[in-house]
Amino acid sequence: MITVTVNGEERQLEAGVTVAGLLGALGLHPRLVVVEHNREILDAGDLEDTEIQAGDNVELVHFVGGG
Amino acid sequence: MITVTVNGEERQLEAGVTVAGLLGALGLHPRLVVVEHNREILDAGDLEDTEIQAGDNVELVHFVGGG
Amino acid sequence: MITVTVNGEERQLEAGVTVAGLLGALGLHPRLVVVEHNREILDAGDLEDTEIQAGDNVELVHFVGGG
Amino acid sequence: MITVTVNGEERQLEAGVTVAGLLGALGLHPRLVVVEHNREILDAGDLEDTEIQAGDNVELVHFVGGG
Amino acid sequence: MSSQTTSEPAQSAQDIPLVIAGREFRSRLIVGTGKYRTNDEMIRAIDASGADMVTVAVRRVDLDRTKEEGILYHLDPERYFLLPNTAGCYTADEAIRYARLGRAAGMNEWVKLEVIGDQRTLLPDVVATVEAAKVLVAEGFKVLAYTSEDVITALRLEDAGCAAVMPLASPIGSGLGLVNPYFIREIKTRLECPVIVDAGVGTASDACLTMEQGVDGILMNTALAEARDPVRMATAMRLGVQAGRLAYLAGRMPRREVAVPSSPVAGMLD
Amino acid sequence: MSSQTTSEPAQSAQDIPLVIAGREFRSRLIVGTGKYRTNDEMIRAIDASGADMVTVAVRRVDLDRTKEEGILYHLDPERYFLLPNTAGCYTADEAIRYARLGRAAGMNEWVKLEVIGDQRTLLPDVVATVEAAKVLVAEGFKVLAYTSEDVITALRLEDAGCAAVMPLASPIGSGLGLVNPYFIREIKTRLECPVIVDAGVGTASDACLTMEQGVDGILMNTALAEARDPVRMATAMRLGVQAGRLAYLAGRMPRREVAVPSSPVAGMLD
Amino acid sequence: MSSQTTSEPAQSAQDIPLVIAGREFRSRLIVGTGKYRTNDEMIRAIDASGADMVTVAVRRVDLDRTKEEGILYHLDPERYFLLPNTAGCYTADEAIRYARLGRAAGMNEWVKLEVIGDQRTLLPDVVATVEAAKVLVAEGFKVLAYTSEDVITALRLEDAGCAAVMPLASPIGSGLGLVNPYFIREIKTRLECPVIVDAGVGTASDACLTMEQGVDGILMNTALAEARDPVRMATAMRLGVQAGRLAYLAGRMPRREVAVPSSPVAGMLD
Amino acid sequence: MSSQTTSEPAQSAQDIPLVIAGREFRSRLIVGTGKYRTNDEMIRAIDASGADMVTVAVRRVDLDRTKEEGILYHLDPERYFLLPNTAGCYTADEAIRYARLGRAAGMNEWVKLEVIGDQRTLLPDVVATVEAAKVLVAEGFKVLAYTSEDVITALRLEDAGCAAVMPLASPIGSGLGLVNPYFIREIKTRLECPVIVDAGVGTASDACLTMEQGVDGILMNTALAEARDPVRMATAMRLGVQAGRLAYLAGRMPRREVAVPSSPVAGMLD
Repeated sequence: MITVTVNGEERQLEAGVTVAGLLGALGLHPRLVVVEHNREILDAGDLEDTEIQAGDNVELVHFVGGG
Repeated sequence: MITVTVNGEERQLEAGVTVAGLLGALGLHPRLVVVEHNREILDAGDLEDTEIQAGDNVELVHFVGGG
Repeated sequence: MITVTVNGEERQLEAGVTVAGLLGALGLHPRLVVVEHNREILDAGDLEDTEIQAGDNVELVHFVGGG
Repeated sequence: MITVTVNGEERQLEAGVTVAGLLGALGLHPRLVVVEHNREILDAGDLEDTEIQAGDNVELVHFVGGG
Repeated sequence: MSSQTTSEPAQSAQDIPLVIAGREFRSRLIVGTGKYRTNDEMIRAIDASGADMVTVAVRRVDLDRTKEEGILYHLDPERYFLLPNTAGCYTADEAIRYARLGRAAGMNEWVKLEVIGDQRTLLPDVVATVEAAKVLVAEGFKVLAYTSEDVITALRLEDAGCAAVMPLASPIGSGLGLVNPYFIREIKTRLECPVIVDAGVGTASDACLTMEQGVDGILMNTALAEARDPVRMATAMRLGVQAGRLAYLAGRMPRREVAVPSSPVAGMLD
Repeated sequence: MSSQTTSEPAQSAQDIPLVIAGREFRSRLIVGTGKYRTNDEMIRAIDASGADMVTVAVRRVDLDRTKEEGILYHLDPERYFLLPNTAGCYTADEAIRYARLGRAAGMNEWVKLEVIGDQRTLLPDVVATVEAAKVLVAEGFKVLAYTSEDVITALRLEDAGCAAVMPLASPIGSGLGLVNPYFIREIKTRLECPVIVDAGVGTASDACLTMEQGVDGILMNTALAEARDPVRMATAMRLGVQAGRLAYLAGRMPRREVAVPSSPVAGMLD
Repeated sequence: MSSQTTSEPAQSAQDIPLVIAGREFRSRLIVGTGKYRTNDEMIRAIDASGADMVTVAVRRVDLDRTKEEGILYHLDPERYFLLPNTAGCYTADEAIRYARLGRAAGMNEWVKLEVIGDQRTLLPDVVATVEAAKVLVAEGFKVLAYTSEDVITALRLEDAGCAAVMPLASPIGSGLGLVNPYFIREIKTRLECPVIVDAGVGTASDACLTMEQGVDGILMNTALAEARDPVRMATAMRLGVQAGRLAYLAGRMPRREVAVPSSPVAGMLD
Repeated sequence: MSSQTTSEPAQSAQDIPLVIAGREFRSRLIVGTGKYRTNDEMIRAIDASGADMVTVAVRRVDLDRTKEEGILYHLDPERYFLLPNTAGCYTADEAIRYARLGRAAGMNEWVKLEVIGDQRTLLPDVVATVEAAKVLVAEGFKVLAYTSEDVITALRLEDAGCAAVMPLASPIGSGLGLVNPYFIREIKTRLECPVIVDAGVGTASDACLTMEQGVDGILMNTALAEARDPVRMATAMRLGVQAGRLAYLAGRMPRREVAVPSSPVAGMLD
């Protein structure tokens, strides 16, 4: 298991999990979320290929109501 | 001839003229004018029967633009 | 004893009492009060001579703070 | 003769003239004027010793009405 | 499609109609017919305003230019409810005389009662106005009375049986807008009959702000006739009156002197 | 028939559309999506407002309530042009980061740039705003920049290449309305790019008065979301914005302190 | 040294005294004596106000607490000219009765005439006020009449022989300030007798702004009595009234929407 | 007795003196010396204003009319504290140059810092103003900085070490008065250093209203120099500033929309 930070909270993930895998585990549809991985925004196409490493910082954001 | 006041101006009319006759002479359609004869408003029906006497005061009014 | 109305309240007075007498009984200095006796304003000079009759209406007023 | 700029205008002065000399020639009392010589503000004490060279820029300023 | 009709859905969906003396009006904007550069411009402006009640004045026929047409040539009485006024009258008697002539000239018993007290300000003579109102109401007139922003006079005009009370926003033709919102609001609070603000509105925001006080309608003339483009201004006034009415019904947000964010403060990134 | 469509005839007949960065918008009213009591109320209010551009914020997905839906579940991107904002950012870098996330989340390169300088007033940090604008414009963003009523900052934001400059009427969420019409008018006079007044409008007359200054549009959120009846207020705002716009185009009558009659002074009876 | 005297030099040097019914007053500020927390505070506030005319009310002596002192114990009639009012009267007859009682209680024939028409707004019954004014003038009273901002009523009160006409700035005790400067200005322009604005002033800038309209004086009570510090506010009002008066006499600079530098544009360095 | 001294008792009795950078000033009114019709009128107006600090500009000596006297011929430096300004400067460097010349010309290290950003509005370039302030503070200047009504810039000027921050009421020479009381109030609330409102005041009620916001003083020039009678207006401004200050300290009565009688409701006759 590795420890990563997702939306500001530490989480334990299996080593080798990809961002796509993380989204799946969280029940998030990739098309409705933007992923910032270690301060880099990922293209939808890269979610499958991007492996999460120990200590990575992942931010998962979307649009909410605002003015 | 008799002298009457129509809309504030003195006019010479033949004796015996009716209000309807006056309107005709002035080219005014009765339905578009209200006649005040010596301070009395005349009904359309009375225009024929109302004879104008010397010294009468006749006011012929209608609607104009106003606020 | 007679019944009179003073400032809206019924009071029992001895018959023959004067307005000056009433003021004295109430501890009011004549120079600081205006007396309205049966709707007539009394001059200071008349206070002594004015006898109060049964049923009279007496108003005793002065200046108070106002805007 | 040398050419210098005083308050934005070119003037011919004798070589070797001092700032104090210039003020005198212009009829300006040193205590009522501030002298900026080639962008340096001169102390009153230096007016006598400061010689004006060809091409120098001299600004002579004072207080005027303002808000 | 006439621009006038465009706002009816909003109107009908979200507001009730204006009712005066039992008669229903589609529009809360009432307009005058004076001072337009041309009759054609007047017609198009009135159409754009969406008004279904328009005021007219009673004046002598001009005997020297008899081809001159009265206003009735231009306004279809099927479409517009004509409200004769007593503008220019300085006494109760004079106003009563004009009201009767207006009734004879028109098709109804309604009158916009004006008794002017002063030529420079055109402010109403409130005493004579109340007096004339009583006489006209007794004769069966539906009286819509132009008055000042005085609450007490407004109450007396209602007691006199007026069908509507019409306080001014500011002097006739001044375009100064709503000068005393407090008194206009108080008049609306205190009266049961419709309150129509008459005179003084200069532009659309004046009309909007006036309606936001809760009054039932607005009567205007100069703001349209003297605009650079009366037709466009008439559309603006139609929309402004509706906007103010709906904002009043909607209930505005509170005013605050401290800011409050519109977007969530939670969920920010580290 | 949706109430939103009701005003198009007037609109299309008498005004030109709002164009920002080459894109045409039907409505001069832009609305936010925050602070509504329910999503349903938000949808109906936005529909009533007639807006075709709406702002959204970028925030973390709530991982604990994953059934929670983002705003995209509620707003049809076919119908509404989504404008991501950088609300809540206090530095240029932070705002730039949010702008990029917004671009990735949305379908366009537009951003409503906000760099806040103070938590109590939510006033912009104008220095950081200009700095962030330059970076984002260089990255190809269409930047609509929230700013103060300072004319000089507005000029610099235009120089920086902003697609629109958005001065405030009063602080965000205050509802104080248009406090400084002089500076707003001056900004509009001096800039060539569209000027959209953002923040502070509290009710329809505020919106109407603001548009009468000649600005190109208004962006609001709290005035709708916090109204007692947001849907009705949204209709009021739609109409108020149009009314103010048309009144501006029509050219208002002059103000006078002396009255002028609306009815003819000639032709009175003896 | 009483603070009151401090402004006399400015006053006397640059203004003429207020004259009502042939009597000269040093101060253009007239104050009431009601609603103070203590008599001592009242005395000190009136001293600070610089007023030389003060209003008093006529009420029944309280027979149950006869040690209770009337206002005359507190105000030196040598120093202050006492103006009895008819506050609380709702008919002409009642006001006339109180005026006569006030004359008997005081040393002069002056009266501040108030005939109230409505309890909620305390607005005057203008018809009854004119009627009472005529009776009192015929009885030799010097009538200072409280009235609305209606120009026509003001003209009638002058015709009735009033010594001064006193239109309101806003309702009694409201502190809303000068709501309708146009009408107050018009009243001053049209009347020859002194115009004293009575009621509604809430703070010093209200008093200053009111005097800048050109009126002859101001009468106030609540703004002093209900201030957190009545004595300091009384000084503020004294100064504010003088400031507004002198600014009116001085003639203000024009308003401009374009800036003009205060320092020379010439003589800048290269 | 000079009119200036007349208000000191009130002043000293009820207010504390204005202190800037450790120096005490008797008057909260600071005046400019520009644009007067004659030097004599200037002297008399400044005397009447009661100001003990006056601003001056730094300009080239006119070499063609050497008999022309600088301002020092007219103002006694024993009596007036001279505050040199940097008016007319459009960059930080230029302003710094003028500040240094002013220091050399005067007897103190004080400067009224102005860095103008735009010729038409004379609004400050807030970025350059902050930059120049930092440099001048480091050189030991006491910097009084003219700025916009932007709260954030005001905070930065205080952080930069300014001795006073001077936001505008409205543009220089406009006479539009206090346009944005909210922001001025907020600036006063947020800063610890003195806040002097500079520019825009047109008449005494503007000055009074401005002081009622709680600010420490006002700086003006055009309102005096362009008044029809500058000396009388200067007296009005002196009194208006004191009035507003004392009203602020006194604490005004609450505003109400319902009237409250000033005379007792009890004790009325039957």
